[in-house]
Amino acid sequence: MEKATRFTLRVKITVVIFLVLFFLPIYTGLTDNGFYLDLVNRLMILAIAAASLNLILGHGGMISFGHAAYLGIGAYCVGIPAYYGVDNGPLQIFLAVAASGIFALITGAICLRTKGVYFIMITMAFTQMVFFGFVSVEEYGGDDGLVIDTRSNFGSFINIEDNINLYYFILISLIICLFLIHKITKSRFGLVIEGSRSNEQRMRSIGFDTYRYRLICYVIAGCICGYAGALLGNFTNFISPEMMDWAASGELIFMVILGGTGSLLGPVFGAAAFVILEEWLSSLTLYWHFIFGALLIMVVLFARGGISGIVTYLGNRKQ
Amino acid sequence: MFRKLMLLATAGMLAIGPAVAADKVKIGFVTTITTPAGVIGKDMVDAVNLAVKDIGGKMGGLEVDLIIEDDGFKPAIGKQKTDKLVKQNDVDFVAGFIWSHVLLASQKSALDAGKFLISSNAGPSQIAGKLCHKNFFSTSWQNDQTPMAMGQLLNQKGVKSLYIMAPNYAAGKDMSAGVERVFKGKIVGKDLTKWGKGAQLDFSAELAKAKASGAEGIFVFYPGKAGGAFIKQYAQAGLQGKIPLYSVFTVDSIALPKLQKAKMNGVMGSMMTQFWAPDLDNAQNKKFVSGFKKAYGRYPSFYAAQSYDTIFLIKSAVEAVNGNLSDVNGMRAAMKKANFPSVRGKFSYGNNHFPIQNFYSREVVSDADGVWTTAVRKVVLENHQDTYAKNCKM
Amino acid sequence: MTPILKITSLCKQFGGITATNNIDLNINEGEIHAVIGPNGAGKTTLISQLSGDLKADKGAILFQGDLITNMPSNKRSLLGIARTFQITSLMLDMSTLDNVALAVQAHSGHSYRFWQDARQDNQLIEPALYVLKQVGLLGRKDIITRELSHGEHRQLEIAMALATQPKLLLLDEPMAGMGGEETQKLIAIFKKLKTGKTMILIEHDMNAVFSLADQITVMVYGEIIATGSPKEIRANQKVKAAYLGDEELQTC
Amino acid sequence: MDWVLFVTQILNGLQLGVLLFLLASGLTLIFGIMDFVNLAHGSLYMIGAYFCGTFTDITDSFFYGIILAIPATAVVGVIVEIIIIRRLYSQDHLDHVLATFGLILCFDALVHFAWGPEGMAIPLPAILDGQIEILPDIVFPTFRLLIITTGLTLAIILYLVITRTRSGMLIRAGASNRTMIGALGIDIKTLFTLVFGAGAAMAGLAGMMISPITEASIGMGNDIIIVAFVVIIIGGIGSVKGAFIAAILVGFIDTMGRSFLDTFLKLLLSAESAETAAPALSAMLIYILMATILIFRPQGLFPPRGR
Repeated sequence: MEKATRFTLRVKITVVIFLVLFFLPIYTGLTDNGFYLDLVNRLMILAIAAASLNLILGHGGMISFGHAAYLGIGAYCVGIPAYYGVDNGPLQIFLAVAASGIFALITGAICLRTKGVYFIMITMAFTQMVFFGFVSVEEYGGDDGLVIDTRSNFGSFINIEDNINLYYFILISLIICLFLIHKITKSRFGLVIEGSRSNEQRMRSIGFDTYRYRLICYVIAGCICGYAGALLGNFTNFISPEMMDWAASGELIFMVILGGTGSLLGPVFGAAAFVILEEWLSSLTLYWHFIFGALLIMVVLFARGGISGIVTYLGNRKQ
Repeated sequence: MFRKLMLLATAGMLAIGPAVAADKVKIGFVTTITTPAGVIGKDMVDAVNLAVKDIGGKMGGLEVDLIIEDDGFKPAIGKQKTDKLVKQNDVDFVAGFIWSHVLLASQKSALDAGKFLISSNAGPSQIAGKLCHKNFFSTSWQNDQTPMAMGQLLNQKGVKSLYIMAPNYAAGKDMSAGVERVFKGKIVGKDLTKWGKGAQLDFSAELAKAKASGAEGIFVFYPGKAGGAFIKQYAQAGLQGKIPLYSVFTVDSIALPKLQKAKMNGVMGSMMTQFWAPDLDNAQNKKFVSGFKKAYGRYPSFYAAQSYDTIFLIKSAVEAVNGNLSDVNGMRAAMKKANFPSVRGKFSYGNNHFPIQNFYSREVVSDADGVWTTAVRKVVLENHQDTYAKNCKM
Repeated sequence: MTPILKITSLCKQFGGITATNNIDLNINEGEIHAVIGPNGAGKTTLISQLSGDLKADKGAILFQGDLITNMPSNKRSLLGIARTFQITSLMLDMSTLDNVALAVQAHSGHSYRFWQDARQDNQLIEPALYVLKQVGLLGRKDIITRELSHGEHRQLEIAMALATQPKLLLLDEPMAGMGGEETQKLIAIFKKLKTGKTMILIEHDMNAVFSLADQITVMVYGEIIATGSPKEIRANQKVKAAYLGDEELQTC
Repeated sequence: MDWVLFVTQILNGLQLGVLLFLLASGLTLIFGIMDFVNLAHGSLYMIGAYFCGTFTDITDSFFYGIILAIPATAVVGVIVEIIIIRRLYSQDHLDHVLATFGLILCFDALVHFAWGPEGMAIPLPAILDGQIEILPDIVFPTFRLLIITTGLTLAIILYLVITRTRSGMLIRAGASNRTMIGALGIDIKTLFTLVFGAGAAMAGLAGMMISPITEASIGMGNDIIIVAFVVIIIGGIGSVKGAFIAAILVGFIDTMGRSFLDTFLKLLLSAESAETAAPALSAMLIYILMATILIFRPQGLFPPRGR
């Protein structure tokens, strides 16, 4: 019974969220407030990135402190071809996903040999390397970043130069990514990942080569985040190494925790809370970082399940 | 599906009709308020507020609505804030911008939306050249100009060899390119140091190299707080008196009070070049400097001077069209004339909307009250136009 | 008969301490081979070396004629060696059924299957339920493992080992901390399993050892001091001196 | 190669190294004993610098400034430990990372509120403000020399405390085996608080030593803390000896990269690309070093025994 009520509350919330997201452009169109559309665009892209991080962090227990690298790699895979006048959308997306996957494969193969804090720090180290790597390539703007003049071109399929089209493109991407992640976590593969988080030694002793499964999971997460990066590049029309700063990776972790680890919609809640808080608090006071930081500590101390946990709690209480 | 939704949305917008007639001039001002670089932003915001006060809060009969946004020293945030100003606040002018990379990231958002973009400091070569735009104006300079003046000054002084240090970002590279273009002697060494978030502030290794190079002069560009840090280490390393310091945008009224407090006498008499100085002799500048000192109890920096000019430039545009803000062409034409009292005196705009102006040599001196400031020495470049203007198809 | 497991001069040192020293042992197919000895004799180290959780410093392990000395534990599991842990080692935040189903899954081909819902997969669920029934945990299948009792944890340990359909079962004190009734239940289970499986059993409960074991090996300070049938071991003077004089045996 | 330059750069590397050691030693102990990831350690470095600046202003003496600022920073450390950190020990690393990330934001905002955004210059007394000719032709800033001697002295004191005293023994025991100190019947809570306070004081001292050179500023700790983490990871978590060796190593590599990498790269690349690639590559060097070391030694150079 308990499970059923929780399920319906969750489904209700999910349906409401996506209905709102679906009709938002009409509202912003009517009120002539394109800024909110931008805000939600950013939110949805970050939600995809956070969801991919949740796959390894929440489900797999791999605390990557360098996930922002894939956002950057994905974005540069849009920016660099665009710089040479290549705006072929499918090609750019393919590049973004492939480059992220290869990067994840190489670094993951090394990182996953370490455990605990060593893992946290080595993932961070690799991202710092990419960060400084892009800083040093002056051709693509170095520290200053690169302006993307033209967004990805998907031919007659959809023209994302238009902000509303871009919005729906991102929304559908979000839905597809969440669905994919949902499927993966429920599959045999997903169970192996979950089991490896819970007790890796036992998983090996019953016959799983956990290292390889975790590595593949790490690569999948990287690919999805690389895709989010490609969207981000298109959305901001601008990329800079700053996107891969260690604080950016920290923010992604924050979104996952704030939303609630290991739950499907958690990262969406987390990204939404993050973007909205940032926007709202910074308009409130110059010292908004203080409130933000205090909130972060509160979440860790008092709300371990994150927003998703609160929803579950409410669902249970109602019954 | 999307098309339909879009149509719906546009229909909605049309139903409401064109935006209600403006009774305010909305000016968005993007600068850095948080992070250590916030000290520059503070100077700019103070100057803009002073300017708005000095014009009685009105231009062309319209009230001035000033919206300040913090870019957090990050290009991405700067762009986001520009988007917000354009889309949410629907400003008429987007101004400010300390940093070249923030301006580069943000310019498309403002210009594509048909807004005027006025840089109160940053002058990256791209925007002076191939990215120039009819709705972009600068109240400062193109990055290369000031160091070019410095190159000229070095030639005049007969300096034979030079060591260059600058941060590794757009403006830093422009600055070093500028001085290299004009300087006739030998560049014996050059260091571009880490900038942005986590900028390098300890220059021990670089200063040791400069010392070992045996250069006759050291040229630096370290804006904001890095400037103070550099000068201190320059003195601590014992270079003062051995390798004279030539700087641009480094020793300013933000760094000087701190240097004075730290008793860094070595900076006295060091040379720099600039388009403006607090003691520049014209009515508008006297009014500005004395007003600023009265209101805030300190000398204004050049950042402040440019920001002050920004408001007067906008005022000249709004007044030319009698407050009819929909007359974009009229306002543009008015701004092109540079017909406003500038703290730098009379100047004109080039085809790329960067000022064609004089550059002076300046020296660090102590004023009548014993406060350290800078004084104009002589004109180094007269009515100088930047070299990128020819790349601008406008 | 060729032994299913052949151990020759196996050694393991931790720092200066010798945990296993030149172990030579043959285990025949279908037998229950008990390893007894006082605490710290190196029994768990021996099991861990056999399962691959610890690397041997020296020596060789042959399983069904294959050299497995340097094989990682997951590969040994696929060959048919399963172990239980003395200190319960389970996926504590997953359900009982998930734990067993994972063990089944590990031995039904690769797991690079990303689409089908594994919890609805009868190829995994049915064998898992069968094993749970065998050890008597069927009624607790949906409980999160963390919330099971200690005895149930022990049962689940065995269920997971069984679910991998092992040829050789390494049991590290499976009865530790269990009540008399539960112990009897387990003894019954092992007796039933005896057909077709070889087992190495570490156990302090001497009643269980002597009622189950076909062969007994006694270890003291990392070395084997005697191997033989229960009868021989009872009669062995060395064992008596070193171990059976111990009060532990008399009280149990 | 110009040997005067080379020796000077070695000294510069040493100076950066001991500074990193002051930060890293506290970090590695907190990490080793309490298993606590403290990203906010850099904030104490910043607080130390600001306290020192303020006290120097009040007393008009840099020495008094330091003497007052060290205990003040330790007190801030202890208060933070008691109010927040203590509740986090039982939680996992992820929570530590997040909560201390939050602490960083709080500290930065508080400093912004209390001291304004412009940073703080700390004047040095005249005797420290000059240069000393250490060897013929090698002239080195006096104050940087003071940093080196202070750092090395502290390293020796720390070594003696850890190897020769009872509390040092407890710290060592704790770093290699956490459950053991509990078994010894020591009041763990107090020990943790004291170690945290001592770590804070050392981080604060590092901030005080650097700020007369670079000025105290908001966020000054946020980038050096990442480098300090690299140091303790390279050295092996919990090992003070490892932290020392790694700090000096990182100091040297960073300084040498900044000094000679562009010359070296010019042999391979065009002058222009060497100029822009060198600063980024030298910034990357320490991360490359860390990754390489972790590939071969996943627990760092000197993992404390028994973990």
